[in-house]
Amino acid sequence: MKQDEIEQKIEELKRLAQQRSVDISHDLNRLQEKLSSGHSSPTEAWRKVELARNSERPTTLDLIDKMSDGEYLELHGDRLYGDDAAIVGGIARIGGRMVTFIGHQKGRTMKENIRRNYGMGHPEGYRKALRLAHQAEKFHRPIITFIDTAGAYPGLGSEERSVGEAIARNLKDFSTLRVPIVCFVIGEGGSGGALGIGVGNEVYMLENSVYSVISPEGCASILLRDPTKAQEAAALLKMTAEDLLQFGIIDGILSEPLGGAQMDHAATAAVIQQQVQDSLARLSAKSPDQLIRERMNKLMSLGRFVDEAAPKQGFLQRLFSRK
Amino acid sequence: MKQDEIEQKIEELKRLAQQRSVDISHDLNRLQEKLSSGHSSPTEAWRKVELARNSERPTTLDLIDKMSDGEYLELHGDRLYGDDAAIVGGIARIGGRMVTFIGHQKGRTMKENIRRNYGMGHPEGYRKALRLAHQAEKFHRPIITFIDTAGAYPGLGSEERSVGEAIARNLKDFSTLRVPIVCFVIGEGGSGGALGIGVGNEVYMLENSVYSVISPEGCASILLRDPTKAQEAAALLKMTAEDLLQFGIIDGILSEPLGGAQMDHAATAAVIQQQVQDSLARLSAKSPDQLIRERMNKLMSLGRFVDEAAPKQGFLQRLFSRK
Amino acid sequence: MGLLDSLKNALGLNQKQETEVSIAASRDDRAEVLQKHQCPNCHAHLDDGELERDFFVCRHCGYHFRITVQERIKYTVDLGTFQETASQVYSINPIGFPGYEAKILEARTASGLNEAVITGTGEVKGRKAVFAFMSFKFMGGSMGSVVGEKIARAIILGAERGLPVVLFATSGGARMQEGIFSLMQMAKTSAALAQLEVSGQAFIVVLTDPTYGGVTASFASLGDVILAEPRAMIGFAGPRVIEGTIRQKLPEGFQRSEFLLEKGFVDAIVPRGQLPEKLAFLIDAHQGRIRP
Amino acid sequence: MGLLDSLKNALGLNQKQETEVSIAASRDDRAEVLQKHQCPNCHAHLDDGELERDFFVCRHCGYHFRITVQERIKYTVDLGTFQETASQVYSINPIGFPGYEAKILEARTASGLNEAVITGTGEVKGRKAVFAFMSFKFMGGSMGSVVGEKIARAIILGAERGLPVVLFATSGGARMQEGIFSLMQMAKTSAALAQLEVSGQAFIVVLTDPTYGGVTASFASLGDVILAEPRAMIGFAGPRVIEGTIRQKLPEGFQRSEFLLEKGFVDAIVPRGQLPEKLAFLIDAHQGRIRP
Ligand SMILES: [Zn+2]
Ligand SMILES: [Zn+2]
Repeated sequence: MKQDEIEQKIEELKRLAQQRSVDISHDLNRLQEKLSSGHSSPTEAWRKVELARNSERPTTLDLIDKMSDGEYLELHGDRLYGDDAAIVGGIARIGGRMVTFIGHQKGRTMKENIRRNYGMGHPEGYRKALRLAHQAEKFHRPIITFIDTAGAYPGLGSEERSVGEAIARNLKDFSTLRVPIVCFVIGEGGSGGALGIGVGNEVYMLENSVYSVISPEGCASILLRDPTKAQEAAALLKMTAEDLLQFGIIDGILSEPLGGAQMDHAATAAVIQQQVQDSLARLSAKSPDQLIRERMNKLMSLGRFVDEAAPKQGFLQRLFSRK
Repeated sequence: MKQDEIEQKIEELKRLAQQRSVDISHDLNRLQEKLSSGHSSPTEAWRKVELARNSERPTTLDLIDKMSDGEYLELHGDRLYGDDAAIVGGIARIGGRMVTFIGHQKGRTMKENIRRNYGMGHPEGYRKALRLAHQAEKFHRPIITFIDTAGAYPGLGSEERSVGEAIARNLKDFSTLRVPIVCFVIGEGGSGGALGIGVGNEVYMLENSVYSVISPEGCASILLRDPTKAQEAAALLKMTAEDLLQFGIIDGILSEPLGGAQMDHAATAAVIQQQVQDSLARLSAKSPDQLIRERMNKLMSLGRFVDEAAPKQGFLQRLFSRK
Repeated sequence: MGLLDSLKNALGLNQKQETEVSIAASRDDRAEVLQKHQCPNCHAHLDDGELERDFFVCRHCGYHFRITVQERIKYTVDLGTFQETASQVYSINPIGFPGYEAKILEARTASGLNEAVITGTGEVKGRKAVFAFMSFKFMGGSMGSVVGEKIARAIILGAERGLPVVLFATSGGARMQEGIFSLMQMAKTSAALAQLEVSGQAFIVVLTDPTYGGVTASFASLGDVILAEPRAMIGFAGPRVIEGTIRQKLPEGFQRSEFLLEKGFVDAIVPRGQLPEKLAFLIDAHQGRIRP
Repeated sequence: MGLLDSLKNALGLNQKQETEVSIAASRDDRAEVLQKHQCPNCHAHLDDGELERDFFVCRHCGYHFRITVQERIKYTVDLGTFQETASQVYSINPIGFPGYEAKILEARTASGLNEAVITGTGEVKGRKAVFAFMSFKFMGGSMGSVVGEKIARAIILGAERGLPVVLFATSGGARMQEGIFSLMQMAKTSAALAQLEVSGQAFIVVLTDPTYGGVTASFASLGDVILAEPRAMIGFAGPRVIEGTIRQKLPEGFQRSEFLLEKGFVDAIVPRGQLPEKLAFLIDAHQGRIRP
């Protein structure tokens, strides 16, 4: 975000505050920090974590309902064990185009959150996602995914039915699906549970979403050996959209409405919908082989290291470029 | 079985009886019946049912151990929910050739039977079979299956995880596997639970095995409305190897040792092994497309009806022959 | 061995194959409502014209009455577009089962149909498809050679013409009177679906009350999308057989559509009145590669 | 929201991501046996030469000691056939995590290895294969960029040369110090396996004690065949994390190899001494299409 944009936002905020008599000191502080430094401070990273976890943010079904103008059908079940309400999926008509959608689904009320297990998937959720992805491939529908989970659920049933296997299979199978896949991190992108529906041709993050190998709390207690240092850990983990864009892990950042996505679901849906349409216009022009090659290329380039002997860094990537 | 063969067997039996002092009146009665009539009588059909259910008959693992001379590795689990001990599978080297084997597994002791659920599979058993079949296809191994079950288990877990779906998927996927599949009914061939691992290029039955859409007991109580009429139902259902060969459902009958397969496991294994080698020699010479076409052809020809308009009976079969 | 067998008997394991029982074959909710003008579920008053307009769904409680194949076609296929296929495929008595011919004649009279399935081509809200409608009134929707042949032909027709196949399932299971031939229809119809898959065309199943046995263990479980009407009874083994095995009453709601949805085997439960619209949406979403 | 969060805290749901804890990283059964000459399981006397000959398996109770990568190679690969690949791929500090460089230096000293995995080509009982051996001694076998790169390269080498890939897994999970880069190695290694699949070559995994986290949720669960050593601890989330979530002790044997076998995720449990023979059998059984 450029400095003049930020100054413009400050002006907008001040007007809004006067009109509605709301406390905007948080937002002002945050912008002030941005002005004073190019890097995200612990406070700033933590604020993103909090915004990403805000239970008023739009969920997968909120977004799909708006993006499809209600023209969607949720499809249930993995045809193996059960239907996981923490991961939803189905078919939607977006901008005239049929797509398969898959996403973590948090609740908003406590009752809904208990039913949906706070968006933390069990193996059957990941297997439903895979079933729907293969269905999409068979019928040439692009896939869009919405990532919003603290992680896969670490419980007995999850281990008994091997959530590890379920995630692993998705990682492998999604890498060679013959249709365009576009992923959106819309809230929390937590670890393997997020990545399990996160392999695509393009990955975008909402401005205030986060994406990390471990929660700041987990990192604080394991690596910093102090559970109270979650805010510090959030900054150390480099988990904001800006960090990931800089690392080359994601393809872009989608602006949220003023104050965060929770302030205006429709506007958030519109931004994502625009990106879906742009991405699919670009990706649908490519052959399945090209889609897979580009996706594979991206996946093979993930990682930073040095190789003091030939082949040099990027060896695997070049291998797939040649094909 | 030709009449002179039967007379020869009677002579053998008499000698054996003298040597070992065993009661052979059953076998003699049975042979006498054969001599007196070309069709199986209720008594004869029921005797086959009893022999097919004889708990001393060789099981899948008995046969595989003998056929591979101990050179086999059992592989477990469906990678989804569990390992079903009622359906076993793995890889064996038979006559120098690596094959994938799949079979129902009954126990011999009560403890083993409880563990193996009397060879009545749960969904995870059929899904393990499918996993191993796809593994075989990927690595170009022929598949041999051993059918020996009263049926899929009709319990809560079976229904909750949809044993119907599991069997259905096997029927569909086995029909287009790109490797030779040879099936052997070695004991009870009970309904969908048997057919769930029974789709192949060639199907053989041991002489005293049976194969039916429903158990004689079930047929008696539902259709004959008298549970005591199981013996009559057994004859009405036409479930013996000879019946099925006459119907064109199976490709051959394998002779059992005198008195039944339970009398000599090694001899039974040798007969099956010979058929495996003959069948695989023939089938391995065919291309995957040809294997599928022939299998599909056979499947499409199953059924007897009249069609008073064109297309005539055999329409579907001819459709596949043309390809 | 004697001990094992007696144990198996005690556990009910020797009765386990009574899978193919016709489920609730005797229940006739339609006759009931015609006589009493009352919903058998909520007991609200229902008049005939109202029921007919509501696709035989109680407007008070959503109870779905069983409907005939003729009514099903009327509610599903656009008026004047249905063309029946394979209408002259008839059953014979392939294993010479006593009394089978008489049973078939009886079933024809009861159902007004030649067999337990009607197949054809038609349109749903302007979308072309191949259809198969099973009838529970014809020998409990049991699957014999003719049912298998007609369904396999319908599936192959979809593959050849590049059309999706929409099937309404209802069945008590395999037709035991045809012995091994009835069992083999499971393999035949499932193999036909493998061919439809190769063609890239969709197979959409609507499970209706009741669907059991060999039909559940073949094509009815193999839809690219599986819909179900509310509260339909669906399973492999019948409830009485399971109760006989486990020696206890089944939990409330066991084997209902809603149970199957929770267990992951039904994509969506769709009330009867919304079926044409959802089928049209799904056909739009499942365009195969070949579409002449 | 405050209420929800406090509830989540109460349920332990905010700590759920501590998946990647190094499991029992402190347990050092080898040091114990060297000092006490006693099996930590059955307390039988074990002398050093005997242990060495028995592949560090207690001959009295079958207890499997953890072994080093160097020992693993010796017990698995035919003498003189192992040729290391990608030996000069080193870690950097990609997200600038404080103290990471020091940790790596420490790990190098402790393990005698450059990184948490050694890859190479070699033969097992005369069968050529590509091998990958993970080391728990190097930062708990955690997967960062280098582990992901080396494993991906080994897999692609198998695809290119037409060789099966045999991998011995042990890991505490992702290497958190590399942040999002460590997470992404799960996708990278799994995608490489999709390429091995296209090549028709086999991927054979041997799970050893312990294997957890991101490694379980990627390549370690994707073997065409998955073997495990007896009593190895294997899972996605660590036992302490699960106990924190469910607020109760885990059942005895939970997450052991034998548990995974029963739950359908392990093909076979193979004692260490039989591994070479079983690997050779499996390589014979899994001949790929391309084999120059
Ligand atoms: Zn009502
Ligand atoms: Zn010991």
